Amino acid sequence: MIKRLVSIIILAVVITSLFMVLSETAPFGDDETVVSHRYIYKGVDETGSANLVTAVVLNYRGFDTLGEVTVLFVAATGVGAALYTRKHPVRKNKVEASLIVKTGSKLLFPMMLLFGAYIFVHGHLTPGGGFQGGAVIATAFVFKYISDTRYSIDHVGFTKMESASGMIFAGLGIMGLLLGGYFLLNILPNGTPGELISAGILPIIYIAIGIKVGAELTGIIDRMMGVEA
Amino acid sequence: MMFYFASAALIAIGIYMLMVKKNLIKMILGLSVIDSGVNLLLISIGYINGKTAPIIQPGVSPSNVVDPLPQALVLTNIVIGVSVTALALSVVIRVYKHYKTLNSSEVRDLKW
Amino acid sequence: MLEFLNPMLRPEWMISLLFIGALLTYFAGKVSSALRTTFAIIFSVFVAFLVFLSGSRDVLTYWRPSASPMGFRFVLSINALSWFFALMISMVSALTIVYSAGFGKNTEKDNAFYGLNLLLMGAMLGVVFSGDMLSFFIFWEIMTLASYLLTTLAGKRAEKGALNYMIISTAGAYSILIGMTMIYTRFGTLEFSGLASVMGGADPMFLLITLSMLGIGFAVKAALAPFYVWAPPAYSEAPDSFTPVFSGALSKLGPYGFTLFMYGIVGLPALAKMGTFRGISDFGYIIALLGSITAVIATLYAIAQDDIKKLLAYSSISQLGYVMMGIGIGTSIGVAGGLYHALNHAIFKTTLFMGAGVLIYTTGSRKLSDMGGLGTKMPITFLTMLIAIFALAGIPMTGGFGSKWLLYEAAIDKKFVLIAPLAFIASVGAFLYSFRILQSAFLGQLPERLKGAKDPSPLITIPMLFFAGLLVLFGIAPGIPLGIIASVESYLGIPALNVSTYSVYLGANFGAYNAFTVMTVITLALLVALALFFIAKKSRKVGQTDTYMAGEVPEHHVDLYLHYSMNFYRPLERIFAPYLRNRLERLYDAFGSGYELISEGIRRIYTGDVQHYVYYVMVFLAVMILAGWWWL
Amino acid sequence: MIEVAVGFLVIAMIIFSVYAAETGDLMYAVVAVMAVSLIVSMLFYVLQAPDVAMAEAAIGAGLTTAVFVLAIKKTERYEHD
Repeated sequence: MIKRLVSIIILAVVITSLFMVLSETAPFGDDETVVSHRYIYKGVDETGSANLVTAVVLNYRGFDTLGEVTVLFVAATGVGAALYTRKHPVRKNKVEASLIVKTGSKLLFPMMLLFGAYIFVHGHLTPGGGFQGGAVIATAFVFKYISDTRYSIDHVGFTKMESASGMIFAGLGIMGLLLGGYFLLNILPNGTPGELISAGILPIIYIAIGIKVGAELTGIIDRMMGVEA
Repeated sequence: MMFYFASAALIAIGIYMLMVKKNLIKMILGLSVIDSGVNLLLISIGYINGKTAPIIQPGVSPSNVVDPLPQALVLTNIVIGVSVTALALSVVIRVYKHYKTLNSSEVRDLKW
Repeated sequence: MLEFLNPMLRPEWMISLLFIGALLTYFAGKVSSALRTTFAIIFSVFVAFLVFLSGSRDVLTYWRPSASPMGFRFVLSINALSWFFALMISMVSALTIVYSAGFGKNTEKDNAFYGLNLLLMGAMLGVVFSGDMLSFFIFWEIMTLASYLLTTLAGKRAEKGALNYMIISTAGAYSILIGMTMIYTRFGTLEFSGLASVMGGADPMFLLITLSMLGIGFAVKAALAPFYVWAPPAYSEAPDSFTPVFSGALSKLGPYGFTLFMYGIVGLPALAKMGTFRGISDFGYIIALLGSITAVIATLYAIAQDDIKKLLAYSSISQLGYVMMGIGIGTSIGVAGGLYHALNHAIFKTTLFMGAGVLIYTTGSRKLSDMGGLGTKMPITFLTMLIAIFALAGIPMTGGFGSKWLLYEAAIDKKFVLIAPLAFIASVGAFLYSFRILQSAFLGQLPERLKGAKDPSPLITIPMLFFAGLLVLFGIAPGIPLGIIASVESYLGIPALNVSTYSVYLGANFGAYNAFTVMTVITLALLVALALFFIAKKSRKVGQTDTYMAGEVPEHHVDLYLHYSMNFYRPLERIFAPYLRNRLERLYDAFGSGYELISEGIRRIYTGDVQHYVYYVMVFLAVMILAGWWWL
Repeated sequence: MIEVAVGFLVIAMIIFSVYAAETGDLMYAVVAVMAVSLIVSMLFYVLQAPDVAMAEAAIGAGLTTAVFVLAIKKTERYEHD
């Protein structure tokens, strides 16, 4: 009990000071920074992407995103390594899902996939993108796993898709290096901002990221589902 | 102000979970809560009063959108967060298989 | 006649020959052990011959690796100083390899033994030949590692000693590295020739710090007073056929380092800037004082030993103390005495350790009280060890007399009332413990089980006879080694000793030491004594086994209690035993346990409990925040 | 008007997180954290960050919860002291 009290007091000190410092140095609702100024005013012209977040993530900070995807890949590999079993993992669900869930999943699963695809294809126009779309796809597979006790993803196919999409991302970067002199150069024309076919290579990258994130998150879920406790 | 307060409270509760709880899953939950708090903090720093989402459409001028930079950061952070959480949990599962406990102070090999 | 060898008289040739030889020897051992031994002997003797031929000609080699990051270049050179030491090292190493070939089996892993011996020889030659600090340090480390591995080859019981040696050596090497880095940051060069011209102008404080840093590293190898604790276990537990090199050659690199840096690089005028005491620099005085203290302490320990190798190990420490004393005094006589004693020590201690190896091989024990009466059974071993012991005790007719004479003269010349008496005391002690070896191993009664003992094979006796002959030669003609030393001194910028073949002129106060006259007088005295002995002979010859056992043959269990070499110097030990109780090892032990205690305390903070770490982080943050509010 | 809604959301969020911290049943705690995530996602939307809101809803509230639930299934549900 005394431990809790002490920790609460310490936390109160730390958090209160954090709060006070924040309200003094960065008041809520204040103006944007200089870097963001450039992104906001030049972003659409320079990248062709209507969604400025996408412009930052894929164009200005595209290299970071490649690193982020790598981190995701390493984490998925780590999960696989930590949960490795000698036997091939087998799913063992004692309780079957109810008929409603089963039927609903059959109806909803393709729609969820479609929605995920929609999100990452339109990443440069509307809110959303490869990460969100990939997460939605992974959620669809979670749903499928819950409803169907015998369902298991095609591991080989998923691995191939994941590798292929990762290679597309890296390959586009190298192509920029070859054609224009620096990594991840936007080698395609920007087009008209606001149209589906616009913003150069950004939609292609986002599709690749969407597939990769979806495959990896699904792989993580599959790993955690499959191991016997 | 409300948002700063909310994020500070989330961070505090997350750290409290780390400091007081001995259950490993509870501690990872605490990390997850800290994650949410930090994300909220970053986004609320980037917010500008009376401006809209950073998506340039007909009718939305660049002078009228909020800061996109923290949003890109947080987007990265969320994805990294889930992968790290999954990795941590799989390690916890491994630890549980070996020690049959989730109590961090009973897992002796954490001590060198 | 040997002109075709001239292109090979270069340091890089000698060192790489040995390194290649080490590999070849090791792999030849996989095929046949005879091939391996032949290879080892050929390579080592050939290189020793090359070193001998190269003379003190000045050879300088630059080798700049293409990818050298900071513009270092590796310099190897032969000059008077390095040739003198190289000669000593190669002689001892090569002949010890020949000697160890005489035993069928030296260690459990003989392939590694011979390979590492060649590697060690190459590294030692590399240290003395290197002309810049970087290659000096690299060879120094190879040398330390090779000798450590050789020591561990003796098996389980050598592990502790070897580990001690390694730890203290590593500390010394770090100290050298620090000194090296300081010099490099100040002057931007590591080449000795470049440093020699700039080091003299540096401020005394800087010189003092760098020299002390380097000196600690060298003092470890030279087993100087506070750092000698590794030496007795390492020397005594190392394989019997390696100890001659260890004590005879490897330990000489400490004095070499001191000589090189004190006189070769910094130079006498710059040393004198640090302050002088009766005409010699304070730094040198401290070294000399430490050397003489080491000599006395180690002698006292040596007197109390029953284990022959341990006795010789302590004796090595004390003799190296003499060497350091001479080098520290730094006058013409002092340095000559120190270097000459280093040479003599290399020769007689190698011989003694070789003889000890033979004795251990013959009797199967390292205890002096298990031996006895071997003089008649092993005349060659007896003779060579007798001469070596004469040299060790500083008895005329051997080289040891000349070097000790020079050292005493050097100390008396400067009126050092502390150093000179210490040196005398140590000398008396040296006589006592060397007499113990003689008496216990070769004289007295022959135990029953050693009836079949005989001299070992010529491979073993020839190196010993060679060394004994050298000692006698130096005793008659000290001008031969002292002539080389005089050229070393003039190379170092110290006034050279005035020598001719048979005599040494020591200055107006002391006159000359004419070895030939001394020799003649001693021989005459001996003849007179012998004549007196035969004329006035009243003694009766008795058998070796019937002195005080009433004619009974001593049994083994009787040996255990009644052997005459038990408690050989008991009355003497009783006098100084109380002072030896506070051994230096205890200081190190206390330091070790204190360190352990502190580490244990720190370890308590790292509980391994994640919660505690989070606590630490948060408490630290809170303290920083509160402190910030308070101060700002 | 929006301030009031945000206030309610924040209060609910804090209550959920405190509940997640204090409850002994890990499943309940996970669900409470999911609720926190969801509310944070709504707050993102209020803060004009629809991209992040979407990611937080899909990943923070959806996948993280699934991963937690699976981990709890493989270990134990109740927290012992």
